[in-house]
Amino acid sequence: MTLTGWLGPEEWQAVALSLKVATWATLASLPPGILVAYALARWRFPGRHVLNGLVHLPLILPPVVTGYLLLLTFGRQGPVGALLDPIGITFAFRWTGAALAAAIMAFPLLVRAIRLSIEAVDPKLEEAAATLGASRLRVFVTITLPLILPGLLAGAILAFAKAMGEFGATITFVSNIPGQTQTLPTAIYAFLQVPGGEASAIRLVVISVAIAMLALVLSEVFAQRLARRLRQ
Amino acid sequence: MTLTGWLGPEEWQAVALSLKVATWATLASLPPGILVAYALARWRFPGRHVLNGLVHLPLILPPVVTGYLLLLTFGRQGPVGALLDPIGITFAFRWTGAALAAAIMAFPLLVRAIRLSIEAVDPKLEEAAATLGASRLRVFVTITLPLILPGLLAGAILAFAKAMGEFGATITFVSNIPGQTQTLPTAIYAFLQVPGGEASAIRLVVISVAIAMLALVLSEVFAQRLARRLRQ
Amino acid sequence: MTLDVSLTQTLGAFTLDVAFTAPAGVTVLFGPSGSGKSSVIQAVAGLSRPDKGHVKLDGEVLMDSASGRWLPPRARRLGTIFQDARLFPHMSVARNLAYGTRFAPRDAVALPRDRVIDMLGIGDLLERRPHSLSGGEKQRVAIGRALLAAPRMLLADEPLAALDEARKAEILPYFERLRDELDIPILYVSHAAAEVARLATTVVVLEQGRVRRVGPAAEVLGDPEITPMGSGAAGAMLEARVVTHHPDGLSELDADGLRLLLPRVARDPGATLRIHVEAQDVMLARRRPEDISALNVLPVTVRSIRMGDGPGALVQLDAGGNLLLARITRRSVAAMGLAEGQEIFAVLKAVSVARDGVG
Amino acid sequence: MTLDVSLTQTLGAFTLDVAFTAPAGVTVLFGPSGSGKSSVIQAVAGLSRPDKGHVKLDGEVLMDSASGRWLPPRARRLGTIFQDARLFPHMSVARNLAYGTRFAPRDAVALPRDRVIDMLGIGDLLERRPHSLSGGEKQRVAIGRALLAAPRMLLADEPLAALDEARKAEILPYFERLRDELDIPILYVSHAAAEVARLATTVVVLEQGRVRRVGPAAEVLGDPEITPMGSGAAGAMLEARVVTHHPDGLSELDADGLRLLLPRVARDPGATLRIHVEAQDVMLARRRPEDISALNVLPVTVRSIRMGDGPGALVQLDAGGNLLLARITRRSVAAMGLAEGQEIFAVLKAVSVARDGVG
Amino acid sequence: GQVTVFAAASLGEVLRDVADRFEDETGHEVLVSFAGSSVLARQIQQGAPADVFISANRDWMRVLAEDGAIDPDSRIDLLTNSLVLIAPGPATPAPIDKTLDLPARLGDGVLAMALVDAVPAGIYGKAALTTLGLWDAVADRIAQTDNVRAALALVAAGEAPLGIVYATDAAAEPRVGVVGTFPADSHPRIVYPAAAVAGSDNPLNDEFLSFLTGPEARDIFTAAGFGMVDS
Ligand SMILES: Nc1ncnc2c1ncn2[C@@H]1O[C@H](COP(=O)(O)OP(=O)(O)OP(=O)(O)O)[C@@H](O)[C@H]1O
Ligand SMILES: Nc1ncnc2c1ncn2[C@@H]1O[C@H](COP(=O)(O)OP(=O)(O)OP(=O)(O)O)[C@@H](O)[C@H]1O
Ligand code: MOO
Ligand SMILES: [Mg+2]
Ligand SMILES: [Mg+2]
Repeated sequence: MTLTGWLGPEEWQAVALSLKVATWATLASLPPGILVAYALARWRFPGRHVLNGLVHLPLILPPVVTGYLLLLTFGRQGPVGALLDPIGITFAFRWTGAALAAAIMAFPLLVRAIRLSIEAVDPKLEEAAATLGASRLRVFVTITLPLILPGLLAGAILAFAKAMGEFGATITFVSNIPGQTQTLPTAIYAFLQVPGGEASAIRLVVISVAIAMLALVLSEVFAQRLARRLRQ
Repeated sequence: MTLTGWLGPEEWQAVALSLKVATWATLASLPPGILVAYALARWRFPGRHVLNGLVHLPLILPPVVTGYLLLLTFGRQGPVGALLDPIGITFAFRWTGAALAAAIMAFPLLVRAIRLSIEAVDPKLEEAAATLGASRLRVFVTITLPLILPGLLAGAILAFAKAMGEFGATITFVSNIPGQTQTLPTAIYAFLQVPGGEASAIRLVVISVAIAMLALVLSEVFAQRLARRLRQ
Repeated sequence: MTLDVSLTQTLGAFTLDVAFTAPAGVTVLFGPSGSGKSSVIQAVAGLSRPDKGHVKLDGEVLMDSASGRWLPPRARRLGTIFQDARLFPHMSVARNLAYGTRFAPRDAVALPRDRVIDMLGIGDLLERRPHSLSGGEKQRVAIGRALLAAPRMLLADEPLAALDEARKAEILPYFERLRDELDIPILYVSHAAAEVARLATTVVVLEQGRVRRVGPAAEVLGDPEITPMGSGAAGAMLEARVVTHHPDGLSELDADGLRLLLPRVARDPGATLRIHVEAQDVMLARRRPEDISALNVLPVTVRSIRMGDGPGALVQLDAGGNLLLARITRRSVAAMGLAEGQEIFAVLKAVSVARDGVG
Repeated sequence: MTLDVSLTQTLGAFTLDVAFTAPAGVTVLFGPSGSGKSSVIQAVAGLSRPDKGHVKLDGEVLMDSASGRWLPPRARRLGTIFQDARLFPHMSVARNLAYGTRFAPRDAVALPRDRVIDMLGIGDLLERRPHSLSGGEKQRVAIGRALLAAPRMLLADEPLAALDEARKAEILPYFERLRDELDIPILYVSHAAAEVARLATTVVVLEQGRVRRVGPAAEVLGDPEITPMGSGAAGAMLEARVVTHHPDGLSELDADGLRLLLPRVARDPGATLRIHVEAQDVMLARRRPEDISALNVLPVTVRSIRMGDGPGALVQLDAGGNLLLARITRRSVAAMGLAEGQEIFAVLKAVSVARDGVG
Repeated sequence: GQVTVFAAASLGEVLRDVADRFEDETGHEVLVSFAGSSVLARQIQQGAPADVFISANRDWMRVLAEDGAIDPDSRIDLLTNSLVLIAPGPATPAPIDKTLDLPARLGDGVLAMALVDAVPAGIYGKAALTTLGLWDAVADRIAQTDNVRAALALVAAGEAPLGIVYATDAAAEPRVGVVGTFPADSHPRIVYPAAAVAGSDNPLNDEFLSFLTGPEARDIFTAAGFGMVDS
């Protein structure tokens, strides 16, 4: 039984879309995630606790609320949405919006993981690099970043897994349009709404679990290998 | 304007219940969380990757699916529920079930945080304790545990915050019985379902955010203080 | 109490294959970096599992690959002192000290807490936290912690290596007091010659995972064959008795009839102690030199002369039954016409010995 | 090139308040633990901000609290070598070495990479990772890394402290070569007397955050007033020229007319080097001793005698214009009837000097 | 052409069947996004790219009409539904009136409903129970779910001995039986209105809306247990 045979075209579409959404959500949230994690780990500034709280908001709020807030902000009528729409950037009801929702929901997990790795990097190595003439940015790119790779990877995979599973904020923000915004979790939800849809739902659950597990295991193995290489 | 005046009695009940549920969810998941984190951090055993995957499942699955699985397992007709019911332990439609759902949803976050702290404890200190005659358990209780307290605290607060916000799995598993299982997120959800309910929903969102933020900030401050005390 | 060790263990590319017996007193594992000293300690402590062999303490089997017996570290009751003190950072010094006490068997004869604290001079530190202690203070607390667990034996893996000279000088006497005042055997790892010379009752010389030589300290260290390894160690150890203290700050000692003047030693008259005389601090003279600043001129007999590969030579001397070593140049050997059996004089500056050789 | 330092900085309960000028050559910051040596290095490197003061390199202001000028570490171009080598664990040795090169200004005159690698003997390590290097190898790579960044000056904070004696002996010559072969001034922290004696051109003695003494190395180390601090350091430094190597493994040297015999030194005839003679290795004799093993007997004049608090005394000697120090007992001073201006003999064993005093 | 339909989750399978039929007949493509009516309504307020909205109650449609978010001319009341009391397995029918002894039938169990103040099926159910004077006796025994399907699932799994769901839901779940149907006058009329979204100038809207009321759609809807408003 081939995978394509087992899954209907719409389900197949949902798998592909979920992968795309989760991948982009993860990749796109890495740069801001690293920046925020770095700020929280290394800088002492007045709004530190507030920033930390903000980052954690999506964890605390019911996802539906996060979804509504996203809709109110990034919808066409929303302040940011209205700003971006004319220049061709639209999130609401697009797969990009699904990626945005997933990214925001996964953000606290990503930031936590990266922050911990940054805190584990010996600032003395960064000082050493500075005495050799490297600018702050160069120090970060050539020293800090490579040293936090294992943690970064772990955080990214965690974010990816979370993004694969995100439902509440996604369906609220970008709805559930097959082929456009219907991800695996929303597809599973749709099946659960339909009498007798359990079998299909279970099929999709198995697939999404398999993907996320694979990512998890691979990341563990890879992170361990990286860490071993760095062990001084 | 007093808090009691601002909130209706039912809303007030939801706040109290949410606090109870989140507190118990956090406290009760600490022992298994520590055990699993320790196993993942320190032991090499065949099912390690599987265990790690299982722990992460609630993160990957849409919460509704987790809720259904809980219902099928811990419901009165479920295999575990049927076993526990005669001995007076019931989860279905009880606040205990809400706590169980919240605990399971928060479990991956808790385990991750604790695991990282355990990995940061120098095994040499544990070896030193062993040479002084302490059994494995004593070593854990007297050395490892105190040393991971900052991470434990951080993980517990993260879990608490997540538990405060958990909605999908909770409502699916234990539904929403005012006073019994109506937590803040369900109350928020309910307000969002009716036209014009936004104002009430926002009130509750503010409260739940305030509680979680307070916990976060306190934990950060406290963890930093602990860490400073331990710094060798 | 005797520790009987026989171990085979493969560690990566390295193979440890040693067997030795550590009698009462201090047995020093001596050898260059990477020779397997720490690996032996780990195996004896139960922190690693040898592939083959046994560890027996006074006949009790701590581990034996043949019978499959293996006591976990906590059941061995070997007080272990590590290079990095490994104090528990979340406990005060007092709680660190108390840690092992509660795990000691009821019938174990523990040292009185006050005596240990007193002996180590850590009475003022009890309320402090490890991170606020200096390196030397940390090690003293670590020693106390190990002692108060009522160990049957002490293992110490380069307890002084991480300390600077001043701290080393501060700790070394405590180990000497352990050796001299307590009845607990000590297995002590070091690659510092001065430590070995001052502490060792028995020396086990390791090289590349194998035992190169075992024997009483005086014999091993005075053996010209073995000393080039740790050249600084070459020298003699004299057991000496304090005769009296002179008002000008010098102490007079007697080593089997040899009269020595040294800067004041911190012992009462009548006490015995050991003096490490480094070979390179010993000058030889064919005639008794006069009008010189050196206070100790000892009549000696040349026992053997070992020419080195370089410009040096090691001369073994008999000083009234004591063994002395002198490192001089081959040119001097020739110029002085030294030969076995010749009666000459060894000249020893009081201050040379003073540095770190008295314990 | 001259480094001009003036700093005031409060660090917790500790106050640093120092001012000194480091001329070309090696300036050693010398002083007991906690005297503020590392704090000075940190401030000069730009890794901490002093409350007040300035740091100027050859007139260029690196920082000045008065004008508010502050160059960040990366712009100072001071190659810094730390006690813990701080190699980048994720890079090979080659990439570690190359790290600073790309940040050096285009017009900076960098040392040729091959020469540095050669000088430090790290050619075989290039593909290795830091974690697989021994402590000594790590430090050599760290030195190379600092040099290849084309620094205008080197700062070294106890670069040898974490190493054992063998490793120390392995690295020290590299610093001597830096001093002798390169034109880069070095600010070097140490509290090990032997290092100071071998390396220092200028010595800055710190005590409790203040400068106790600054001056040319020979002067500071030969000053009986200052030496009790780091008693091992007491001694003299002689600049000597290699005259010839004898076939029996001895080298003949000439220090301003003094003829010395030492175990073979690794320099060609004609080369100059410095010899550290520790005060406690110098014996005094009123008459020229004969038939003794010591090869170096030097006619000297007593310049001053400083009685210690204990049994010791420090005698400053003039040896043909060179300064020598001898530590003997007060009893000997009395017995020999030493007095200023007296002509006597200093006796020096060749092997005493051999240990670590030649560089 | 393509038409995007935002439809209440409770229309689930049946609307998909209707859409399939529409696609077969016209060759156009229909994309259906199922979610709670409230979620969809808010999304339409925020400019969701929907062409047609089918709500599970009139309130949200009215809100959208007041906002000018739908085309008022296109608005129709499409379907009706009825409310049933269900129990696990094959149920023994009983009359649903004032005499119904709900507490006895519940035993120590709970009555599964959708959120009684928020979700349409729950609101209708609460109204019906109140009218029949049964509400007070069970008010604290009600397990409320976020949607009607979850209430159905509770009964199907045997976790709740009774539940109140739409007749259409009960018909589709073989593991539950219908105890009885609530009298139509015990609650406000259950109506599913449909309308074209304002600003959607999709020419297919009219065609699709009229197809919904056409004979083929009618057959599918009624087969699933829905009533047609115009009948
Ligand atoms: N777990 C291990 N895996 C691989 N090699 C090991 C392991 N443990 C020790 N070795 C190797 O065994 C050898 C002996 O190590 P050991 O630490 O016992 O030496 P040592 O005599 O204590 O040296 P040092 O004086 O440097 O402490 C070294 O070459 C070391 O690299
Ligand atoms: N950031 C700081 N906060 C508080 N005290 C400090 C700080 N940095 C240094 N000190 C104190 O300043 C004093 C000087 O420290 P410093 O490290 O400069 O000494 P040092 O001469 O390098 O000593 P060592 O030889 O032990 O390295 C010490 O008493 C130290 O405790
Ligand atoms: O279809 Mo609904 O909006 O769950 O009643
Ligand atoms: Mg070792
Ligand atoms: Mg320092």
